[in-house]
Amino acid sequence: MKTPENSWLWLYKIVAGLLIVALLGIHFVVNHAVAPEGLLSYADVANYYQVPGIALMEIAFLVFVVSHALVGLRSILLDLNPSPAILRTANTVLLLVGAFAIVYGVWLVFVIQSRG
Amino acid sequence: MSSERWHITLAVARYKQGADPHIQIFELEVDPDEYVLDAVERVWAFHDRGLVFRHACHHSTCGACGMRVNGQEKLTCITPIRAVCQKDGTLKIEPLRNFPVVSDLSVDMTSLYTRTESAAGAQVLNLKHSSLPFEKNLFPDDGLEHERLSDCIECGMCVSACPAALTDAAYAGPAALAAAHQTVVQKGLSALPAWVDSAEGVWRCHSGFECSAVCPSNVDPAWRIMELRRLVILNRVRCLFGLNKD
Amino acid sequence: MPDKPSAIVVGAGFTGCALAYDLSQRGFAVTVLERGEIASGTSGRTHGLLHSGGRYCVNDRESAVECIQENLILRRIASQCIEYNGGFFVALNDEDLAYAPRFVEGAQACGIPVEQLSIAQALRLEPNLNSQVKAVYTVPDGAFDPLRLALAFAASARWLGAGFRPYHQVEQLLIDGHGNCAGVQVWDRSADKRCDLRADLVLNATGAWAGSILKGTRAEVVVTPTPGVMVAYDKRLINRAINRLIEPGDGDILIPQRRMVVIGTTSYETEDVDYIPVEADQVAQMYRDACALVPAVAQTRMRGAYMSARPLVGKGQAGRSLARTFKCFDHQESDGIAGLITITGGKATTCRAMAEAAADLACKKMGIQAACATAETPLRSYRDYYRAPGGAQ
Amino acid sequence: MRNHPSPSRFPLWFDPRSRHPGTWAFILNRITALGLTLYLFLHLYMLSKLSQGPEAYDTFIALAKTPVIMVGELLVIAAGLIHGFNGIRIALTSFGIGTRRQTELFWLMMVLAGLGTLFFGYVMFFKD
Repeated sequence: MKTPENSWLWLYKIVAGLLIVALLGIHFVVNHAVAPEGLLSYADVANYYQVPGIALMEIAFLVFVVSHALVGLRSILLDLNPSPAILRTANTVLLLVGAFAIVYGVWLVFVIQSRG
Repeated sequence: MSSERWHITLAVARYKQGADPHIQIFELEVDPDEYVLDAVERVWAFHDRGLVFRHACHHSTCGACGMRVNGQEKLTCITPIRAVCQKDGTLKIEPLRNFPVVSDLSVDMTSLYTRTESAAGAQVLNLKHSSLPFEKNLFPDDGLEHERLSDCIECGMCVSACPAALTDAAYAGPAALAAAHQTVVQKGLSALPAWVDSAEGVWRCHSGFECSAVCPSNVDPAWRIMELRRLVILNRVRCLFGLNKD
Repeated sequence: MPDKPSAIVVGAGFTGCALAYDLSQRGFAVTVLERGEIASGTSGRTHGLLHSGGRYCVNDRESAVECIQENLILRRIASQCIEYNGGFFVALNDEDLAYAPRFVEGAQACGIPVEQLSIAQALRLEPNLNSQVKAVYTVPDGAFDPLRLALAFAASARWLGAGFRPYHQVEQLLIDGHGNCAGVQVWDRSADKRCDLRADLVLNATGAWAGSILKGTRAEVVVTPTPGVMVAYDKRLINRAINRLIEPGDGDILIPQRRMVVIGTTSYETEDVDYIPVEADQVAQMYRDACALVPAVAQTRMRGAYMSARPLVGKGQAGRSLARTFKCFDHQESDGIAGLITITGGKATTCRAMAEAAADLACKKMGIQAACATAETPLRSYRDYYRAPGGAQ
Repeated sequence: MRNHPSPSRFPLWFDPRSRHPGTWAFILNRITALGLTLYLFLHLYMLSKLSQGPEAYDTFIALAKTPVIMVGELLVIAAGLIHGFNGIRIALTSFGIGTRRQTELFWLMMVLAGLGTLFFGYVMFFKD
């Protein structure tokens, strides 16, 4: 029996997708309000991260985008009817990649924020 | 069924066990109001007695004659030649996709039958449960209990048209999922087969809606798959909050 | 324990499938050869009416009795593919009315339960029925799915060990040095290979083709292939089968099936049964006849037109004059060819009884005592044909 | 004969011939999904320049202001819009909203994605 892409995982993919759309919307509005000219230089970015709540929003965005992408990749892999061994390996690899991307992203946010 | 006569070319997929598949051309005189299946049968009767194809009822109640006509899944017994071909035109006839080919135009649909059986899909239904809920006043209703043969004729065309079924042999496919939904409509969620809520079940669907586009029999498998998703998720959420009475 | 006697059944229509089931149950090792797939000849294209026998109770009482008996049995063993909602016999004019007393008397004599309804009652039950009807009687009709009925018998046979070989065309019967039938020469159309198959008994269940398969032997069976045209319309306008209250004729039965109604049928004779075109004038005639019974057909889209060749035993001026009963031929008695039996004629409704008669004869020939038990237990799910041990064939 | 489901037939996912709008949506969704995932990781790598200090980042951004890269950015925006709007369609239909109008919903979403792309293209290339 394969590890199922069960209802929760599917629901998560859908909900995360919708949250990404919502966060992108907020992102554009906030971005426009904070930096009407855009984030075109290091200084702009650093200033942007001084606004309260921005770091939290960007981290949430990162988490949802990374997880949605990786769950999506996994479901494409499932379409290829992988053997249980391949699927187990893929699960581990995707988890590690996701964890690394998120930890790295969060670290980056804190680095920028601390330099502001 | 008219006096009109068309000259058409039939390009028929041929395959015999142990030989290479190829396309064979047949030139035919046909009545454009006849059906594609009639043209195929004519090839067998007058050109090549070796042609293998599956057919039975010739009026869309049995689902045996699903084929791909010019790349598109068609129930050939009710597809008039006029609807898919021009005068002096060509009809390409191929077997359904996503099933092993037995020979020529005939495929082995064991997987479909096995799955609809495990979905407990009934062929005879109570008239009240036999339609889609958004259809109104379809049948005469005298208030008595009537039964009728179900809409799904298990022709396999939905599976042939499904993009997810192209690569995943384990996917239950639209027909079986539609049968599972029909079972739930009749008997309630407790009759839901366990495999519906799995990677090979209702979550493998990628909303291509191709099954409903080619279904010749009003089953609307895609709508039923979406309904199953809603029901399964709702049930899960209810269980989570301890609201389920089942 | 001695080996099972072997039997080859030629033809996988209703009769062949039911026969394979009956023979397997009685201890034969059965192989079914079919040049097409299950029910790809007359059987698949049948109208789909599970006859109460009312159609035949005046002129052909033997068939009528067979029908009502088998109707009750099939409802018990094959309910998986029958929509059983009953039927009406309706009189549309005075001539029809004059037929009514003979109909009622015949039905009672044959054991077919009939009951007269008031016009108002009938129209309440079937609102789309022609409101000009002059009399209405109920009968226990039904409608069945042809392919699934054949498959259910075939499934039950396969699970008892019968082998089915679709796309295997019998090219000739093998006659041994004593002039007896030893088997068949067969062409596997799916692999384009030929081979000989031998068996203790060959049973010819090819219906309208029963005569042509015997060509090249001394044996002869006179079958008159009698095609009839049927037309399906895209809406289920009725729940009960509507029969015209007249002697069997053209376009006198309209049945509901799935989401459709199907009108049938015409009757003419033909020589070549392999390809019979559907003629436009017959489709037009069916349309008029359907509208006479249920006028709303006029507002309904045509879904399909098709024909099916009945296997009528004997030779008559018009097909309607031939009885709809079946006949089992022992070619040892009639032609001196041992090992060969032909079963033909009959109707879909009576296929189990036809199989029983042929299997009785086969058992007698092979000295087997087992009695027929096919009327007792429900058939396996038709889908089991494909799920049988050994998988697809 | 190779006609049964097999992973090797995955290129057929992307074959739009004799397919209906629902499958065109599936094809677009899958292509944009793969493209956006690739972009996501490129973007994360790109942002690592931030950690290397202002000079590294500003040089990099200057490099990214070439027309070719900007067209690439617009493609990413278009992909995001297509995937996002189509994702909304899938979410809605999966819960029984507009399931029977999914074809119209598809065209509506694609028009919105197209308008969005035009808007961003205008802002990026013509508004200064």
